[in-house]
Amino acid sequence: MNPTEPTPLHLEVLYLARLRDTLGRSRETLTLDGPATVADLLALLRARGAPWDSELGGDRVFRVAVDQYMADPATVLVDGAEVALFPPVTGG
Amino acid sequence: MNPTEPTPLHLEVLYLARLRDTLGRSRETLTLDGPATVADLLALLRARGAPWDSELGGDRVFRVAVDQYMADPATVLVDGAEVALFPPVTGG
Amino acid sequence: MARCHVSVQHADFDFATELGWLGDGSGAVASFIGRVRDDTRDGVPLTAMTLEHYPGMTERVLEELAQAVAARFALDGVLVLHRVGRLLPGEQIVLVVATAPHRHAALQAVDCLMDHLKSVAPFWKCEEYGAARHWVDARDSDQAALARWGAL
Amino acid sequence: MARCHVSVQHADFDFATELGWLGDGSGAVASFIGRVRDDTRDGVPLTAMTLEHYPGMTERVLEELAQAVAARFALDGVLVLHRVGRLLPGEQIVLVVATAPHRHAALQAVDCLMDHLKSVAPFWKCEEYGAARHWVDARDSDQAALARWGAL
Repeated sequence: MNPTEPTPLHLEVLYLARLRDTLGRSRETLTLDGPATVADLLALLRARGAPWDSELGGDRVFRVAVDQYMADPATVLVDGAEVALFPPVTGG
Repeated sequence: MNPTEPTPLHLEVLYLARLRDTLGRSRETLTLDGPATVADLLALLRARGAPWDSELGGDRVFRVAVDQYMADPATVLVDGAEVALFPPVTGG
Repeated sequence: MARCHVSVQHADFDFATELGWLGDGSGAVASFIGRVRDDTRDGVPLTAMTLEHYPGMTERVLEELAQAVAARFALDGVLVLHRVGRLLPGEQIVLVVATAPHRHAALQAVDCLMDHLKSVAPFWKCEEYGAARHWVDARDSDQAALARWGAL
Repeated sequence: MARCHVSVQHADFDFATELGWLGDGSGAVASFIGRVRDDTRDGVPLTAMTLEHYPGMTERVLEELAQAVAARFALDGVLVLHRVGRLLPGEQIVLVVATAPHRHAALQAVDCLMDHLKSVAPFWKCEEYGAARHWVDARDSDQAALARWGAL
């Protein structure tokens, strides 16, 4: 396979707790051109405009988990990944 | 009352835990010439010889309570006082 | 090897029953129970608190935490039990128990476990004051508490 | 004003029942239970442990400790329960519970209370290994632990 050619990534994106309420959905399936990172996914979501751009940008603090492990903007996404977006945790 | 004249002090002396076993008694009533301190009482007990002199002297560690408050050699004894002798505590 | 037991559940828990998981051979048993506080907000008493979590990730994170803390403090056993769903004031939310040969290890383990749980386990609290609902914000003090322990 | 409850007793205790003394209004409940360990000495297993105390002084010391620790850590409640008499391996010896609005105060209070109890409350342990009896010696580490807290 040619690494410069885009390959489609099918992602299951989850929105949890406050983000589910403000973004109005609990999950969706997205397809990105790969290779892509968490930062690429976030850019795509912010491009939807309000409330996406304010909830996932600016000074709002949120967390990302990829396949149930904490991730950061540089984390590489693989086809079939489960990406969860949620606020800082408040259990205990 | 003339402070230089001895006044009798009646003391209830208790021996607890290991000291009760090694000294062979749990309590006794003693009369001392007052005024007297804890140090005076201990000197009187040590003068009985073994095992008193070794258990209450040398490098054996023990504690004294007077009327159920922790005391030290300088604590002044009053008539009717309850004096307890015991090893360092090991509860909890 | 320490016994570790982790559970995320709707049902309430009983301390004595849960302690049974850890046996009675250890001299020291330290524990922490977190409960829904009798809070008020602008004069309105708290009606309920809903605990949401991320199924799958929660259990894994708690299991890893329990194992790491057990190793660090040489515990005999660890128990971590966290409830989810809607809870009323006074209800129990979380139970953490550590058993060890000595008391300081057991107490420190509970302290360390709670600090980590509060910062890394994917649970969220949503409070209800009458008709008003609001998500509880994370506190900076939780991050500061975590920093006390270094890497697990 | 914190609720304080102190007891020196022969009977065993039940955690949930004792917790009832402190009500359910506090968010944080920290506790410590000390139990008779499954020890061995020269290959002989521990048969029993007898807890002796100085009646009257014990209750006063525990009451003063509970009050002092409650004030220092701004607790909602404190429970101190210590058994006396002959206990078998695995049996509960002591229960300390602190309730507070927040977890660090509750956990620190339990730690502080146990350190003081171990050094100032007039209890003594006598172990039985088969036919051999021996009084447990106080440990220097208990004095060192106490020094962490300064004056109560």
